[in-house]
Amino acid sequence: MNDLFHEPLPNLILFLPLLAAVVITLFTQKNGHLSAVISVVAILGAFGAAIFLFCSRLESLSPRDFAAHWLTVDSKTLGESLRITFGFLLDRLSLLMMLIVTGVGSMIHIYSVGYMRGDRSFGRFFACLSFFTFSMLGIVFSDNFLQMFIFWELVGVSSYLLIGFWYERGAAADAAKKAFLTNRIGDFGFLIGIIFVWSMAGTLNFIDLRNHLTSNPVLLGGSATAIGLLIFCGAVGKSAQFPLHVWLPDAMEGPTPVSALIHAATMVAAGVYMLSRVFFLFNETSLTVIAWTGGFTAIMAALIAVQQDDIKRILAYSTLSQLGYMVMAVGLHEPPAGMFHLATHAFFKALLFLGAGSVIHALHHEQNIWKMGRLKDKMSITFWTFLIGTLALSGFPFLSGFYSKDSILAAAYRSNLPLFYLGVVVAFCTTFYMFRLIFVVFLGKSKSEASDHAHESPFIMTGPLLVLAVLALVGGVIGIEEFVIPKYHSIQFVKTWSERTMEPFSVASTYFGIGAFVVGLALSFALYAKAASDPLPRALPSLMSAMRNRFYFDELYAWLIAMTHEALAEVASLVDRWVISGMVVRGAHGATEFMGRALRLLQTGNLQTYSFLFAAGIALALYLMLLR
Amino acid sequence: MNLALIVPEISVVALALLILLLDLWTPVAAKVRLGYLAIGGLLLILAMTWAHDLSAAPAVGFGGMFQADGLGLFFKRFFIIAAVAAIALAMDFSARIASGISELYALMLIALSGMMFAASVNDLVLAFVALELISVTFYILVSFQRGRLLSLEAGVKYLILSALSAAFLVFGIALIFGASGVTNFTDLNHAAPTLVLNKAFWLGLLLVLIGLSFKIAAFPLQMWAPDVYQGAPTPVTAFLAIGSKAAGFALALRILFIAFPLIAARWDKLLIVTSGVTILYGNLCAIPQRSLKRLLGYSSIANAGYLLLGVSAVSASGSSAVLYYLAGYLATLVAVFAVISVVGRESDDISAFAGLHQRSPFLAAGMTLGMVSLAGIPPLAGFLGKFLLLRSVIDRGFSDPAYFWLAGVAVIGVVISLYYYFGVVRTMYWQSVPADAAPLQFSAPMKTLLALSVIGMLYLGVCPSAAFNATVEAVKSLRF
Amino acid sequence: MSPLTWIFIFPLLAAVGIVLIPRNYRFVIRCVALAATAISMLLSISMFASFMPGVPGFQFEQQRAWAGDLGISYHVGVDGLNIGLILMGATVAFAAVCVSSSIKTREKEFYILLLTMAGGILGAFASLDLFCFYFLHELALVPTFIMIGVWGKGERKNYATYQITLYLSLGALLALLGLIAVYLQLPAGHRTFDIPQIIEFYRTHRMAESAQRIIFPMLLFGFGILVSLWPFHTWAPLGYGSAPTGTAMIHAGVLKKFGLYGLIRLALPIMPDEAQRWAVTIMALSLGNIIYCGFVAMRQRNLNMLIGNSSVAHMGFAFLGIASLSLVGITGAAVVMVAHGFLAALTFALSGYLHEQTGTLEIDRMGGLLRRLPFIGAVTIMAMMAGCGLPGFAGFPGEVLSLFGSWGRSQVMTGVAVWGALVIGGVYMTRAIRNILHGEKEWPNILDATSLWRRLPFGLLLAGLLLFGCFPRLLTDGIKVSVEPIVGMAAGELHAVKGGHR
Amino acid sequence: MNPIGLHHYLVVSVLLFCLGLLGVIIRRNVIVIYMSLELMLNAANLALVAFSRFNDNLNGQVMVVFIITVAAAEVAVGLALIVALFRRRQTTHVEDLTTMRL
Amino acid sequence: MHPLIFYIFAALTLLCGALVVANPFSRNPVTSAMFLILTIIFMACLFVLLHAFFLSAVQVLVYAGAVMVLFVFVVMLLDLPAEERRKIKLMMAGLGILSTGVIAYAMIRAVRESTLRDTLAPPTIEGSMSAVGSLLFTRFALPFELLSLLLLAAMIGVILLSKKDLK
Repeated sequence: MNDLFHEPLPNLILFLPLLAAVVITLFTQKNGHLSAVISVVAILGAFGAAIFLFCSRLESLSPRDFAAHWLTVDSKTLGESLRITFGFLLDRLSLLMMLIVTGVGSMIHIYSVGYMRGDRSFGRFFACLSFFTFSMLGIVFSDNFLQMFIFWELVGVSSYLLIGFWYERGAAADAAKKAFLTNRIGDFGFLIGIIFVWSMAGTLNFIDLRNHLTSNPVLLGGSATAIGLLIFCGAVGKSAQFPLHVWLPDAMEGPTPVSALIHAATMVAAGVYMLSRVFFLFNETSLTVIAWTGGFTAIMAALIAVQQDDIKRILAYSTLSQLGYMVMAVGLHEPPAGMFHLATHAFFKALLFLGAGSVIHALHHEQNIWKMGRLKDKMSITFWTFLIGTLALSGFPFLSGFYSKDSILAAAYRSNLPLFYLGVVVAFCTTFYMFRLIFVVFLGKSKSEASDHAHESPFIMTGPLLVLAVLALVGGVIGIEEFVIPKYHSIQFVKTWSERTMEPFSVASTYFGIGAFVVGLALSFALYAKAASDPLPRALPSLMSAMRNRFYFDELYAWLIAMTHEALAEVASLVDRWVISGMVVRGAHGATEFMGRALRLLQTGNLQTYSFLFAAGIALALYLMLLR
Repeated sequence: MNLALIVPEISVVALALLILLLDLWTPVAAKVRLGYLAIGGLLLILAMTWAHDLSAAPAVGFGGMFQADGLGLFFKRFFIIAAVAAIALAMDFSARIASGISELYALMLIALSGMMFAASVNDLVLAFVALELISVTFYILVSFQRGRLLSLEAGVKYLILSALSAAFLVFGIALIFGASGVTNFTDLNHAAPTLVLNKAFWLGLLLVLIGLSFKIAAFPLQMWAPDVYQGAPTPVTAFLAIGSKAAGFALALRILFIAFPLIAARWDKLLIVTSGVTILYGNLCAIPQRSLKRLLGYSSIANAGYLLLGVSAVSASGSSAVLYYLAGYLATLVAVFAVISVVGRESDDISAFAGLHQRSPFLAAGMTLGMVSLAGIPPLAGFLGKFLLLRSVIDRGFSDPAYFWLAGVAVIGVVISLYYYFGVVRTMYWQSVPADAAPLQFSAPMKTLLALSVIGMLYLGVCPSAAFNATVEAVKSLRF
Repeated sequence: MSPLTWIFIFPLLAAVGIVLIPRNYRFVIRCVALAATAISMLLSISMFASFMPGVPGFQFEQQRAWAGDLGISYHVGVDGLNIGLILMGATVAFAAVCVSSSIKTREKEFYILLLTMAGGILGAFASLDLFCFYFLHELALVPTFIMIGVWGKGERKNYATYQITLYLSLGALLALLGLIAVYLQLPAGHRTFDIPQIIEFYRTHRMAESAQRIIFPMLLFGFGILVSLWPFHTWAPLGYGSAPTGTAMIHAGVLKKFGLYGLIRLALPIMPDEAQRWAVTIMALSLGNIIYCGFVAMRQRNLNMLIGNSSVAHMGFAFLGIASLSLVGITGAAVVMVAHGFLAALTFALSGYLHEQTGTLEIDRMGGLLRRLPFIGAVTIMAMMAGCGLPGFAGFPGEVLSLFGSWGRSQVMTGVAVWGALVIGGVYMTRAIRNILHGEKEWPNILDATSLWRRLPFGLLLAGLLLFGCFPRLLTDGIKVSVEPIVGMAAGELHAVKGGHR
Repeated sequence: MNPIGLHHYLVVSVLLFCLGLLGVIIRRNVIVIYMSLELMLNAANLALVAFSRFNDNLNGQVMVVFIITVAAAEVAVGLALIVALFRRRQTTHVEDLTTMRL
Repeated sequence: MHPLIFYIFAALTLLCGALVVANPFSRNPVTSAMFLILTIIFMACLFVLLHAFFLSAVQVLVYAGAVMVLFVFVVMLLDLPAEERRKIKLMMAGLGILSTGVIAYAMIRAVRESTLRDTLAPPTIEGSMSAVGSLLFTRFALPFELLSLLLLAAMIGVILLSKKDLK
């Protein structure tokens, strides 16, 4: 292992945002603009450094790991060793992710300056944002499980802070809490999995683990499945997979840039990133579970998205659905496809969220799509970029989403046909609900006062939209997929642009995808192009109400929690109050006092009683000593 | 006869007589000041006791009745200090006695001489006479405030019950004498092997111990303590609680571990049960107590139980722990009684102490320290005493688990005792002063006494070495 | 003289000094208290800085004869195990004095008792002599009772005083019996209260099993009661709920660690057989702390009761680590002790502040405080997060190490403990944040801690949490070296350490 | 008839002792209680004299002298006390002497 | 010496003793005192049987003569009424008799089961005044002197307690 500070660049990338967060928290919180500048400069600096690092590392891409001991508890005599490092693992995966986080992050930071202007806690917002960036980069660079877990938790808490940014609003505070706790449930499995891995393998370092597993494939023995699933729990929480998906839609209570950054581009992608990172740990069984979980999440979320009315919630369920895709890709032995989709998704989903933010901003925080409409003319930049994002998401050929989604569908087509068909249906739904959104919000008639008076957002907000739109357009053909597949030790982009552009069309699955897009678009156009309200609930009442109500998951969980934790807590509390401190403690106390009062009654003050008790005592003593 | 052996005792008696004589020529107003004479004389005698060489072999005199040894010397010093404190308390108390303050001093001195003889007893006959000397003097002392009904009532109770215990003691002595033909401890010790199986002797020893249990206020003869403590004048209560109890222990140690070490070792179960029951009785009864002196009566029972821990251990460390605990108990009780005597003039109900902290922080602090020490909490004497006692008990526990149970009972007793000791502290600190509270009169001698006893508590709690060595030396004359 | 002596003598001397200051010189009294604790904090920091963590054995040792005939000597010294505790204790003491400015009645007595507590417990941790160890702890314990009684809050303070007094005394006395028994188990020639000597003796000898069977439970439950081991925990929330802020800080933060320290330092190495036999039981009881008290904390409507219960729950992790009898686990327990010290002190300081400002501790009556109290609110959030084991705060490395350690002993129980750490802890802490800080309630008349002086205690404690959270090696490197022989002895020949070997 | 041995005297002594004890327990007049106590002391005296005789040793008789003297002194003080009490309370019944209780 | 003499005196002693404690006909303290005197006198007779001549004289003179007179004097002085019968607590009395019975039984059994020198050796010493007296002044000088102190204390006590000046 190399010295941590031997290489300054990763340190710079990681700690610049932290520095910004600390400086803002301690010194400049009151001065919002200065804080914003600090934060933006920090992430831009990090982004610059990331690009520099990326370029400098393009030549030799064998994984590099350098670290410092963070926590070492070992003893030769006792045969115990727990070494936890703080390190940087630089390989294709982390470099790519680093670029996404800093790049998309930069855009969102800049956008936020416009979006959050005038907020009372402007400074605090940027502190949290910078802190989040730091945490996220920590996950990206982690070279071992525990470090990853640490930043994993920090990401959790920073998302908690950001979702609950408007803590005065009860809903936001509740959503933050819910997000944090749901994540914690996932982390529960993750941490156990980490401990399990350590106890079986004796190390937590990714490279070491991979080497151990390569040299000894049965290292994990019968626990392999358990370990795999436990680790996957972490991803389920963070990437909001079924059954822990419930937090993500609620998290839309946070400011929109937060939704874009955290709940579209980066944090929720951490689960997929982690799965790719430790892909070598999973065996067949766990991969199957992963794939089906992803698939199920994708279809379920897509269905729910169809019936949502809140612009951000639609995007949130869409995110869920796309994350399901990515997880499914990992489960189908294709982490590169997952990562590819992650990257493109980061571009277009961030774009979509920011676009939605722009709309919301323009409409003074109106989020119901049925109160919008006809925004195309008033907000043309927003509209066009939003449209690009939608097309990319729906897998319109030659846009970024097309390629990444296609590689996932291709993987499914190769290995798991049921999942493939499921994926196609999801693709159809995606197109359907996204264009529903487009039709209702941007086209059609204006449905409210606010949407009549909407106007385009300032350049500081539309600028990032444009940049992201460009990325969403071309993200599929710049070679991300090739970069992720670690075939070569150095990057040689062997394919030409045209090769990349045309590659998908050689596979049958692609046409299914395009078909799904076309059908979805058509159906959406038919239903929503002119609609003033949603026609579907009248057509399919029960199914739609189930979808509208998110298949009652929240209610189910509320019931589950009430039945388990609340009930147990109530029982524990009652036991504590009545049994332990009541019966046992107070009982002992009361019994002692009672005995005292009872015994005291012997002290009648009457000589006769005393002499009788004397005699009785003596009789007792004599009996014990002489007669027994 | 070797009069040199009993020089301290003779001096005390002489002092008593001197005071009685001087009383005739002293004007009434100045009689209180005879106390200074008594205290001065006692301190002189105390200083004199250091003239004795501790390392010398125990000297026996008066037909083998009297044995001057380390144990005796320790107890004599102890009694003298206790008497000094009692007389100092009595000087402060004089205002509440109609007349006869100098007789009070003299009687205390006579009781002291009885205790000092008891400390060196080596014969059952002398033991009986010394005990009776103490008892008879205390009948008078307890009922000294004969204008007060409580005092008289306490006197009568003490009289009857003490006489009852004396009857058992005498009958026990008779049986021991009958079984062995001797009354001298040395002779009894020689005869012990043949006596071990003699039931009449068992009975005799048992009755003697029962008789002694009255003096130390241990089960089964513990009932008198609360009533008498409550009724007796405060200085007398103090002297009774410290001196009389210690005299009982001096005799118990001598009888058990000089005369009958062989039998004591076999009777450990009896001692264990007695100790445990006494601890529980005293502590449990004290819980709901409102009268402070009465509370101290129960506490005195509990403390007798703790002291019996050391006796029941039947070991040198146990006995030395008893001595150490007694020393700490002396310092503690003097502080407590000094405060009671100042504050409890009108009433010894705990409510009289309400908000004492505001009336006199010094008194409240003294009382708090006393309670803390009684409760056995560092850094005061009570802690180290209990520590040593428990140590001696646990030491036996590895061979006999009953001792662990006894230690457990002792711990529970201590915990219960915290309840009422802290009740007192609570009253002083977080209740408000009664509206009709008279200002406290707090004389210089009392201040000195309180300060000295606090210093004593701290000294015994923090610098145990010297005192501990003294106790270890003292118990060398005992056999185990 | 060893700096250790100065560290704990300064507060005690100051306590004596304050006795001599007239009671209306309030400012002087407070200054003396502040100065004394500040000096001992600075000394402890400088000692911590010059401590050499890799070196086995004790440093800054000092030994003087005290009561040699009783086997007692004055012996102080630190190794990795207690240096963190002393640093933490001194810091908490200073912070406790800082926040006690809200005490307005009988300040003189308050500071005397507070300083006695602080000095006593610092001395206990510094002691390498069993007698002093116990003696000084008891010296620190008693003021707690009085302080709760006199300066306590809430209508249940009297009951709380009694309960905490009786409970803790019972625990302390039980432990005392055990300690005396340990002393007496030494053969006559070797009888000493000197901890290093005792341990050295048992390195080569084995205590009789029959004796272990008696002594270990005594120490376990004696110390356990002091640390609020389930089910002997009810005193803690109640007592802390009623205690004045400074008292609760020192007691929950520092004093409570005494039992754990005693278990690790003494009970484990000298009684390996029983330690092995009891390990699973201790683990089960620790789950009682973590899960059960976690659940109870979820139901609390009073902030102090919640913090108290969560503090009890945290002790579970220390017990979990101890029960693992592994290097990793016990190191974790030792880290938890330090971390929880800072944390508990911080949370009680915060609840004290909130109580002072809002006049209530009922969670339902709070809400929306963050808007008016940006500093306190932010610190509260951080403390709550630290309380549910967030990385970056010192609790995390401790809890994680405990969990890693205990995995080898019982996977199921460790799993349950993880649930307690991550989920249950998260539930009540986030609920507390939600109900206290978040929301829209308006508080027109409350003030944030704006002056540096008022912020200092919070800052210091937070700094401690963050420092050891980010750089746990500052603690673990020392602890590891000190724990290694302990674990070696506790493992005996059985060598029951599972998991974690390559 | 058997020759009279030590045991005969001792049985008499024990019975007398217990009679005295019974008197202390069941009588309520302090003076009668006090008399019962004298009875107990006398029982002890009888035992001592008997032992003295059968052990062929005069020490027991000397002890009796001491007991009688002590008893006399005790009686003097005790009666004075009882008289003083009677002056205050106009009673010698133990039920009336329960000002201090519990 | 005929055993019958012993039995007669023993029976009389016990009978009078019993009448001191529980006289079915009178609860007057004076009656008790009178029977106590009788008990003491019969006991003096038993002393004579035991060759304790000096003590028997002392018994009659000091006990019956002085101590008991004091009792009777006080009883007369106080003019005490007889104890009222109705107040007797049966339960208390029953328990008292029970425990006294246990004590008596235990003591008698202990005495009977023990090995004591039971044969009457020919008297080598007589409990004469000179024999007892010389012991008193030689071996027992210290307790004897102590007794004087005791009497002094008693004297002071009696004077103090009987003083009239009540406050």
